[in-house]
Amino acid sequence: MTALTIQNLWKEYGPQVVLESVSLTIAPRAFVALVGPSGCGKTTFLRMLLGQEQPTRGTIVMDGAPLPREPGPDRGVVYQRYSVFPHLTALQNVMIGPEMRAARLAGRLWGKARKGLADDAATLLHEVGLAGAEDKFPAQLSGGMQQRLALAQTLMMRPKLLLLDEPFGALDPGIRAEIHALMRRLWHEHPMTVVMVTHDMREAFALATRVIAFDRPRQRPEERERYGATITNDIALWPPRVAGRQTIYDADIPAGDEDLSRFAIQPGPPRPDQGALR
Amino acid sequence: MTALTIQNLWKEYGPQVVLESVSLTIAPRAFVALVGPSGCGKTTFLRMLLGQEQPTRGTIVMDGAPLPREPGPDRGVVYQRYSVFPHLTALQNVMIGPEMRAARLAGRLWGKARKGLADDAATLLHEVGLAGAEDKFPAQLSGGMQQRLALAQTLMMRPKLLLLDEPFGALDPGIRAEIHALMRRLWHEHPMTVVMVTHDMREAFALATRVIAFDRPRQRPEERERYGATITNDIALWPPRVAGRQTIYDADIPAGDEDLSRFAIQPGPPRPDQGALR
Amino acid sequence: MRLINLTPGKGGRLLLGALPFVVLALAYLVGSALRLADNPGDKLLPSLGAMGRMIEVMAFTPDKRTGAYLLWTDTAASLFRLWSGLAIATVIALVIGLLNGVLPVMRALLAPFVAFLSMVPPLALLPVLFIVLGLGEVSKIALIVIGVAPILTRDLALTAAALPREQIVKAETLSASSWLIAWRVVLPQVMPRLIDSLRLQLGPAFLFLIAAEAISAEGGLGYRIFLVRRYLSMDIIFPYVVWITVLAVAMDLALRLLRRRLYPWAEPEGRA
Amino acid sequence: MRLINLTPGKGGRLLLGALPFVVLALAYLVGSALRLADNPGDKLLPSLGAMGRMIEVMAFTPDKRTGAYLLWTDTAASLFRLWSGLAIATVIALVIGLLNGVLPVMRALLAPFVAFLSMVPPLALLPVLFIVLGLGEVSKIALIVIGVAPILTRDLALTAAALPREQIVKAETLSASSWLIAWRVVLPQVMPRLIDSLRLQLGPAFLFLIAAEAISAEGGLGYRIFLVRRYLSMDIIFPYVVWITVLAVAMDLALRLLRRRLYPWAEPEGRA
Amino acid sequence: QSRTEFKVAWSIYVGWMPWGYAADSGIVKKWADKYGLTIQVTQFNDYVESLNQYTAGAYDAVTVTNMDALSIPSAGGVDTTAVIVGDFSAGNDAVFLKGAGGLADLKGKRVNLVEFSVSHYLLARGLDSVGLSEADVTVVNTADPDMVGAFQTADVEAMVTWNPMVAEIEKLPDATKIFDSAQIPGEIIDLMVASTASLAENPDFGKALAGIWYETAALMVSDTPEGAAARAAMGAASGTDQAGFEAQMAATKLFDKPADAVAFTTSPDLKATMELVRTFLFDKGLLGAGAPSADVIGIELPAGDVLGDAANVKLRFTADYMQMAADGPL
Ligand SMILES: Nc1ncnc2c1ncn2[C@@H]1O[C@H](COP(=O)(O)OP(=O)(O)OP(=O)(O)O)[C@@H](O)[C@H]1O
Ligand SMILES: Nc1ncnc2c1ncn2[C@@H]1O[C@H](COP(=O)(O)OP(=O)(O)OP(=O)(O)O)[C@@H](O)[C@H]1O
Ligand SMILES: [Mg+2]
Ligand SMILES: [Mg+2]
Repeated sequence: MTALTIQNLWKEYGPQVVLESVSLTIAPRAFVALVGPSGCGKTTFLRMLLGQEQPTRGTIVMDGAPLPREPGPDRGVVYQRYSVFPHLTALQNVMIGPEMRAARLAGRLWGKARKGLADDAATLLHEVGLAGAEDKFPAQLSGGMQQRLALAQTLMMRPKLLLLDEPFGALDPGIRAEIHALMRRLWHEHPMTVVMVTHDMREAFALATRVIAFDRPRQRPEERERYGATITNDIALWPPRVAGRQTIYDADIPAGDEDLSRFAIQPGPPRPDQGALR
Repeated sequence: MTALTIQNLWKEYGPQVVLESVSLTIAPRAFVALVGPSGCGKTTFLRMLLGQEQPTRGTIVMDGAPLPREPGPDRGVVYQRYSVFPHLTALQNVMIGPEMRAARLAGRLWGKARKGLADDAATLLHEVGLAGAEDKFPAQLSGGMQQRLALAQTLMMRPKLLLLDEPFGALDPGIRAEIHALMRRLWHEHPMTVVMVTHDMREAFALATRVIAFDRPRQRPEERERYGATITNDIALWPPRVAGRQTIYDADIPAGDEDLSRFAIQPGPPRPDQGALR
Repeated sequence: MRLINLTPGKGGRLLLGALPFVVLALAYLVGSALRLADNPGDKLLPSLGAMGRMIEVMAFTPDKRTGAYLLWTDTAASLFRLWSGLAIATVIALVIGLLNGVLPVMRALLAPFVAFLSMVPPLALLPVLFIVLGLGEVSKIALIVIGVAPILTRDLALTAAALPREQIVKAETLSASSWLIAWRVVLPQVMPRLIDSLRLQLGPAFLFLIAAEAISAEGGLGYRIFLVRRYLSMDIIFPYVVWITVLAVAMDLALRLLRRRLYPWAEPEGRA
Repeated sequence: MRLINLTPGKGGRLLLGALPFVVLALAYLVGSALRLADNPGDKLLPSLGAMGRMIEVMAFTPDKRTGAYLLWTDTAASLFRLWSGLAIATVIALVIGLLNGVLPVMRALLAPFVAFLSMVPPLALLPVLFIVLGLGEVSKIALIVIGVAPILTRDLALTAAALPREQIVKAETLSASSWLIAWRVVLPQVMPRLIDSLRLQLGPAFLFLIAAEAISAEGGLGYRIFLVRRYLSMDIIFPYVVWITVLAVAMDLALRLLRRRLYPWAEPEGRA
Repeated sequence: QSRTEFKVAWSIYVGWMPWGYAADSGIVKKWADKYGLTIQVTQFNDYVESLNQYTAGAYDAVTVTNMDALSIPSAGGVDTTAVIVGDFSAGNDAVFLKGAGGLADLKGKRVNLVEFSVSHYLLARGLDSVGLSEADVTVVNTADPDMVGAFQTADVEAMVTWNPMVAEIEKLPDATKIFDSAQIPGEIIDLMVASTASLAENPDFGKALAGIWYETAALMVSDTPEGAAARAAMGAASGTDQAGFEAQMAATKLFDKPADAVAFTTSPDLKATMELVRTFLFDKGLLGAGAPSADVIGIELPAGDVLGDAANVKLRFTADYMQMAADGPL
């Protein structure tokens, strides 16, 4: 489910234009990989999808209704910096979402309900490779372990829209392959749409149904502040990867290719001069 | 210059053994890539090379003398988490090292000396792709930008031994290629030895003269606490890459290969049972 | 090796830590001896022996009039007031500080007023306080609350507001309501700071207690100090001051242990 | 929408912030009217008119005895004492707090003693203070210093010690000596907290000022309040208390602006 | 050896306001110059602190009541001489009851007062006069500046205090004055005392004090515009106005003429008063911890006879300086 329609989105921080005229339609159950140079506004874009920031201009429509102006349990996020709760153990971090959903007042479960949840959480921790770390606090975990914990925490909620900001950057290849497999399985099994920021082209092509590139069309230093980034490439995988169905990719992931231009359809439309408007 | 000899190094945190019997000799001007699963002790190892942590057992000898028990300007570091000074602008962050080296009392330079240093710093910032961000504070920079800033800050000191902890994980492929080129140039031009932790095999082979893998020989959960990681693979690049000389690699970096076992020389020696000693 | 990396061992730490106390004690003994040599009747810096005798009288001899052991009844009366005051102040600080820190609407409503209140010198308004609350225990406890709660509240609100925005957003994606964010995300994370803040306020709390007891009381540590101050009985005042300080330091230590026990994740690095 | 995400606009904030003040003012007016209806001679809650007349007398009529305008000479005397005290306390806190926070050896030496000192109730030791320092300005300033410096120092030491270990190590690899670490890395980063801490200590500083002036002074805000307190002249005390609070709030604001101006990088998120 | 620099402490109270006025108006300087001395006059808001400072040796002279002179500096080992008997309280101290009634109604009530002060003594004398003792009431220590506010709280049933608080409490609707110092005239005496040692070092110090006092006192009671201005200034300095100050003066028997003071000091009544005072203090344990009897401290009277231990005289009354003022050789 969960289709997204983004129309003519702009985001400015004070005088600095970060994103400009981003328009995009994301199909239900798509797995979008978002790539682009550092500092071009990918994280900012995810924040707007989450409802954490409001666009300066433009609209975001989710499943036919305007996006709620605040984050909610239908959209999950794994931030670029580790974002687990420092005061909870790994297991508690994974349990807190369902606990809060079930107990609106106490925010905690007891007895059998708690036991069942703890089992689920432990299973998920095992799947992200954190078996044995259940009772450690985040400060006692390595960077990559924290990142996996954040992923598990988010996945427990089975969000309809999952937003990932470079979630696997700090992982070694072995564990990364395992997490990729887990992600793919979950995406097949559960009706969720995923938007993932990554710097790793191979990862993008290993998981996504569609790769979108952001970039600034103007790069001269004096122009950087006044012109933002927008979509410069939009590539659908071929043959298409479809949620819930096994495709040739899942059996054997090809080595990726760094050169996006091979896939390039065409550069974005020339930016209309809006200088007079500012 | 700067050879390192590490003999029978152990590191324990309370009851947990993190590293055990690590022995290693690093030649002057080597570029060592350190790989291994998340949480196996790579960061801990770098900390000991830096002098920030002391080994539980074993010795580290640098250029014939025992490693000083505290960090110094001969060893530079870029941490896994962004580690720039939040109260200084990007330019000030890059200038602070030379400033403190030159002015032992004020820690600041003025007039012409300052001007010259600021120019050098701005040049380096430009080279790591941060032109235009000179006057921003770290909190105003994206994650990847902070990481590059940390690199520039460290490089300003021209350390003899450079320690990098996943420095390029948050960079997009374009900027990463540029930084790789910069790293390679600096390593050729300046007499420094580099130890870099990375999860990206391709990066390891693109830059290093030697790839070392850490891993835990015992993986059963009940054994994880009592047995630490050690060197399981040690691969020298062939044909050798030599500092100061152009080799075939530098012209054209081959696509990496995730499968380490192809390079494996042999598994590490079986671990002598030391249970009685504890 | 840099001075900054020089870490004394356990024994060295104890020795170093004791040094300033020894110096202070010596300075007192010398000063006292000098003044007593000048005037044997001097009351400002009594000898240790004179203080020892007064401790004997206050702590271990029943009072002629009431038959009570004064030091202990004074301590009990004061601690009751102090703890009641601190407990109430803590609850107020938690509720208002959390509301202020978490809800922008409440912050807009209350933050300026709390900032204003924290600047009002409570001692100057004592007459009003008395008339509203009477001269009994209530007004003494209230003075402590009024003196301590605004600072605790502001500190807590600052701490709550300084939590990374990402954590709040994260909690929202985990289906938390405003209440659950306050209860399960913000509250546990401000608790360690609350304890630290409370530790810093122990000194001021004792100050307000003493001020309150100086104004009207029938017993208590501050009452006794101000009563015998009339006679410059430093041989009673010094032991009482040291006793108060020891009590405060003990509470400080207890709070620190509590913090370490309850919130191990919040210990400064390297001690977790 | 969650309450937590409801952010009032600029106008709404002003209105909400004014509300508690309006409520307080109304409560006062009603209380005052009720008491005055009961007893027209009541001095506890004077009418606004009565207070206005006293403000006229204190602020804009030359004193019969000295020819000075009392409110202004009182304010000048008190502010001089307060600022001197705060300045000295800040310098002490900076030096000792930084040493404690940065050097483990100094921490071992001084931290227990500073913790002890911060718990000593200074009001109880006033006679000693006055005899050692005399009754002039020095002892009044000293009381403020003694009351404020230990807390500032502890807070600063805590802040300095909480800096990530990585930053210190990083500075060492950038050739910093212990001195340069303190000077270029730690000091600038504790300054914002120092200013915040100072803001929190404004209330206590005024308290100590008032306590010192209550004992011996010939002018000052606290002196005046205690002088007229014997007559229950609330028509002077209330305006003085409000004036003190306004002064303190103005200083608080000035410090906040200073912090924002000098240390923009340290502003809470979203305001940088 | 002889010193020329002396420090005098005084605290804000109707009978002692002349000292502040004398310092402000140059009278102190005039008399100090006359004897080649430097006299520094310091004002205290807090009476007890001024006594503490004197007892600890920081001041040479201080304003104090006869009772506190015995129980504080003298009992504290400082040999003290009363240089000037300035006035006695004739209504400045009073016992109040909330609601109607008399002294006998105090039985079983809580009485707020400054413990061990002249208020405590006044209460004891009052209770004595109706056959009660202090055991019949509960004493609650209360700070003097807060008396007026405290009286209006529900907890307070009775209160003993001094002026200016007395005048304020009198105005309150439910306050009944049931006893005051006018009923024990001459027992609560306000003095200027100096350490006997300071006087011995330089007797001119005592003369200067006497000179200052009688010049100021004469001005203070005079019916001239200067006198009115002086009273207005003293009123302002004590936090009230001329009218308020004059009301307080009315409750004070001021000795503005040295001869009157000499007569009062040398009369046998003083001995009787001090006998009452020292008995009261001994009962309260205020003549030193473990004092075996009221005789531990000797009190020397102008005639030369000594109450108590003649070998341990710590409080001396003398008419010498006042006599000199009366005779005119100052
Ligand atoms: N709160 C803010 N205030 C001002 N500028 C901001 C703010 N947040 C981000 N920016 C600016 O917006 C731009 C985009 O930042 P963003 O974090 O979205 O980049 P990114 O694409 O995620 O980069 P990276 O790949 O390095 O994480 C940057 O130039 C940054 O400086
Ligand atoms: N201060 C500490 N106290 C206790 N245990 C620690 C501490 N620091 C690290 N560890 C433990 O040591 C192990 C190694 O941690 P380290 O950070 O060196 O891993 P890493 O190899 O760098 O992992 P990553 O690739 O995820 O960064 C982990 O199991 C971690 O829990
Ligand atoms: Mg980003
Ligand atoms: Mg690491």
